[in-house]
Amino acid sequence: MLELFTELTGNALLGMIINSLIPLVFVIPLALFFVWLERKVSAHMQDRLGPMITGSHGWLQTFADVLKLLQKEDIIPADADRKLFTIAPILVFAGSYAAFAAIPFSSAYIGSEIDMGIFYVVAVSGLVVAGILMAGWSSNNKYSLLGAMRSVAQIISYEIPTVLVILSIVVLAGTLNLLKISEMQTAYFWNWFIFGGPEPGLIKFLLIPFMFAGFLILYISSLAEVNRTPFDIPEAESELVAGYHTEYSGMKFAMFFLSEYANMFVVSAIVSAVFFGGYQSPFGYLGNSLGISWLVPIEQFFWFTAKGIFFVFVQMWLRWTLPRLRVDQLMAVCWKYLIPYSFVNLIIIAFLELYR
Amino acid sequence: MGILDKEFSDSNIIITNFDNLMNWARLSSLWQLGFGLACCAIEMMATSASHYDFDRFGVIPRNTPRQADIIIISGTVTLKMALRIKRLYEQIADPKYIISMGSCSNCGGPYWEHGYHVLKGVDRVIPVDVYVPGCPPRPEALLEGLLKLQEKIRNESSVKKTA
Amino acid sequence: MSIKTEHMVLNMGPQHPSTHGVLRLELELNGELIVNVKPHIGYLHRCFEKHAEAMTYPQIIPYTDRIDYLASISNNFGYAVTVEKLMGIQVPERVEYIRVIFGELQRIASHLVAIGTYGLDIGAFTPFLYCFRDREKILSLFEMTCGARLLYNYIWVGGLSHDIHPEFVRLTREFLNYFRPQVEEVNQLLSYNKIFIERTANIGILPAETAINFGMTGPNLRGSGVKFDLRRNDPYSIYDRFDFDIPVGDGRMGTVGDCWDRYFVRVLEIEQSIRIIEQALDQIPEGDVSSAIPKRIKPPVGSVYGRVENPRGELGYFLISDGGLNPFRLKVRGPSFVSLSVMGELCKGHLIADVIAILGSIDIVLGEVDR
Amino acid sequence: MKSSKEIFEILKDEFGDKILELKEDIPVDPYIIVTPDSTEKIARFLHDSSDLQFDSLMVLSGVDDNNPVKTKNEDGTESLSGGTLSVYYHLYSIPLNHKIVIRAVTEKENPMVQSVESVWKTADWHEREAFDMVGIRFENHPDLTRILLPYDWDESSFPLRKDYKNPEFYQGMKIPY
Repeated sequence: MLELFTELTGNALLGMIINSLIPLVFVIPLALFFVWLERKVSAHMQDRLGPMITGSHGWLQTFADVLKLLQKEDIIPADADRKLFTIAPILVFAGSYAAFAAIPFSSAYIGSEIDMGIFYVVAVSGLVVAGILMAGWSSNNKYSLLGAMRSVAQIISYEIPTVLVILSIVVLAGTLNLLKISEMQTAYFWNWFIFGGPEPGLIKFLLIPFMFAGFLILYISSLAEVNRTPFDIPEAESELVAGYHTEYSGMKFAMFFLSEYANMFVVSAIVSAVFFGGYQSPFGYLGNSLGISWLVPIEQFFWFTAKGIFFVFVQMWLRWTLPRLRVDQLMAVCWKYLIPYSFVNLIIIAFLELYR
Repeated sequence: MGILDKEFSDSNIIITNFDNLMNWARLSSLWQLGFGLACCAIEMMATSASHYDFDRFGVIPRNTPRQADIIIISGTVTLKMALRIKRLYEQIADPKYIISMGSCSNCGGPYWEHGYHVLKGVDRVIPVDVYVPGCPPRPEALLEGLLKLQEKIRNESSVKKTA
Repeated sequence: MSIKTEHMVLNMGPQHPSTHGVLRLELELNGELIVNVKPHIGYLHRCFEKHAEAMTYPQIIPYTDRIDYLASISNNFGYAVTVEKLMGIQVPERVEYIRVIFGELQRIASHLVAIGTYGLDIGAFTPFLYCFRDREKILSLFEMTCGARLLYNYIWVGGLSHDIHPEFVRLTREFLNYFRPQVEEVNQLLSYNKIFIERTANIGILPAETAINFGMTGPNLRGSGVKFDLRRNDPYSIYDRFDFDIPVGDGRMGTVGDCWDRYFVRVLEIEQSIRIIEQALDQIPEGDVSSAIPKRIKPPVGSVYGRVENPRGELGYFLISDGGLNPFRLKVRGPSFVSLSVMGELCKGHLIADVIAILGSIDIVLGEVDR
Repeated sequence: MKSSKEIFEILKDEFGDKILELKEDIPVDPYIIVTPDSTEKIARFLHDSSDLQFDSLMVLSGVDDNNPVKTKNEDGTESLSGGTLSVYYHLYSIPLNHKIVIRAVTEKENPMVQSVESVWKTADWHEREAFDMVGIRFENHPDLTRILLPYDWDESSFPLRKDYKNPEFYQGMKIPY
């Protein structure tokens, strides 16, 4: 894709800029859509209607929200650390935006096809932690600080089971490249890693239960990484008011807000890329059967977005159903259950792969 | 608003359209400070709950004053509470609006005569945009108050001072 | 070498999402562990007792509504019972039945708010809205009778302000039939939710002896396993005619007297209230509701302490009369006021999140704490 | 279950002249008047005695009795001073199902009553409220501060006293309508 843009503009730098802006064009409307979806989903689950007045069924609601947040006064508390306070939301947003660089939207477009794509995504999401800690510390507010501390402890802990589960896929796939991992699970849904991966045989069937376990662990820890219920204790509304972004107003808050929803999509994208074939269609492509080659990437993009939205929807579903855990219970879930289970899971999968 | 009042003597068509857009954004997304005082707070909760559903108008509760746009003073303001309310008001980022809900916060309500610890009207400490009468006002009345506030915002201009 | 550390003081409230109003809790924290909790109240002190001294007896009834605004009928009820006790008024049968029906409907409505906001405190948003949706249906029954949604001024000394609507009995039965399965839904969504149980069981354990010593009443006392209900142990009105159970906490999910027990007693009480209402609807006689209302309420010199079982516990009115048209002194014993004082005792050694769980489980209404 | 009369007899035997009288002639609840300097001992006895077992303090109320003494000044005008304040204790026994009302009367000039906080924890906040509203001081109370009114409220101003005058301003806010 980069080559195409370079060719079109005739300038490598311009091509690069355009190439890197594509996820932004994608991520901001997507985040806005998710905010709207969250409000509608929650409303319908709760016997309400949700936004109805602003646009038909409130579809303009989040545009109005962001436009309003733009107009709001930008308050920096007198005792806050001004520099850190300003950098923090940018860092958080940058972290979640940078993660999009290595996510394969379709076989035709990936921001940067690096060989250690999945490693990069996990690492760059770590930036978010730094941003949150900065926000909490610089606000000079006790609630913010508590929220930030909780958040850091939680995200760093849950990174371990996430990585362990991803490792088990890497063992099977033999690559860290997300595009290659997606490409492997091509054609039909039984080639997805959740169903044991593309290689047929007895081992494939033996893998299935461990793959399901791995998927559950990954999904649960991804919930924790994006601070969603039942692990939303860093911004636990009923305890810490608004957690680490208690002191943020206006556009700075909007950055936290949008990056939260962008992050939700990132983790959903990873879950779908490693277990559910990424951008691959479950039933083959209309473009292939009709012989229209340019239709395939568009279909792939559709499937990728659809899978992402589905997992985001499940996150919302959980949020509006479950209560939240306490901070020590949250740690217990991670260290006492998820990490040992994911270790065992990894070892078994590695053995199965060894004896394939 | 009045942020541009020095530069332009009168509004022209661009400013007007820009104003309309901005006013529309503000009035469609009035985030309320999740904060209840007394009896009226229960009616305020009922207004946000399933039956009346404040969210239809884009009103959602935010718990921190920094991210709120309107504060609904829902109940009796006591002297002990008055200065806290003033502080909350000051913490809200501009532009901010106040709805005074119920007789107590309008004027002291039934406690006007012998209430040695009741502030007779929240407008003695903070400016109020819309007063909603009633003790307590029905959720419909609060919705009406919100619509009145939206009307008020719709007529605001960034060029001329409205107040 | 030891590092010098000091405890952090965190002010929770008066504006905080889960203090249930304008309560300020001063938390002394060691990390996230609670060292000490000090509640500061009075942010809603509306001088009820001063007003009572300046008003005539019927004028006070609207003010009693506003003490505990989630259970206005129960407050009217308590006040009417107290004044009637001092004046020796016998109210008609029909009035008694209507009072009981309304009192129990109000109990359901109040417990629904308690259950819903408790779920909200723990982080479950949806049960709160389900509870409010069902509460709305009870409010419309009240509205049909006396025109008000929240503060009714319905039970008067010696009678009622209005008779019930001719359709009331049918609609109430309809509501009860609709409502019974909803309780089960709340149980599935919240009470038996694993995370909810983890958050509330074995938290804030209140032993029976401490509970009595702190003057806890109502569901909070029963949650500690004490089978004590004023409707049974010190019957007023006509509660001795009905057949109902007194649910007590049994430590099903943890220890007797923990937050889950206190919460679940409320759920069970809703079912008992439904039973009482059904019996009362069956037995309600015809008659007049205003015949016993005195023209001028002027009790004799004396003092009386009347108490009723409010949804939150024992609501008491201590009334001293000097024979005039105004009470000489009217002191209210609010159950929430007494229950809240146990916070400091319950919270020690728990985490911040548990403070919310404990505060929600004792179910306070700030209007009644501060009066 | 014991009647007020019996409880009065038991108390009279135990404490003698600390128990002043039993008031039974006015409706509805009879009460026992005791001296304010021994309420803690009496309370402890009522709570612990196996015959009485008053394990629950329902309510503790501070009351201004509004009985000031009229004195004629030298210039012929009358002025009111003195009078009494009372504390009412409504006790209930859950196991024995009986009630009693105890009243302790103290001088308005220097109102001092022994605290019963060590016997019933309920009394803690109720005594603070009585102090806040009527101005009765409780001996041995661990933290006798204002509870409902702000901590910086005028020290000698107690709203539920009958001679209470509303202040004009509090922290720059006008109080009267």
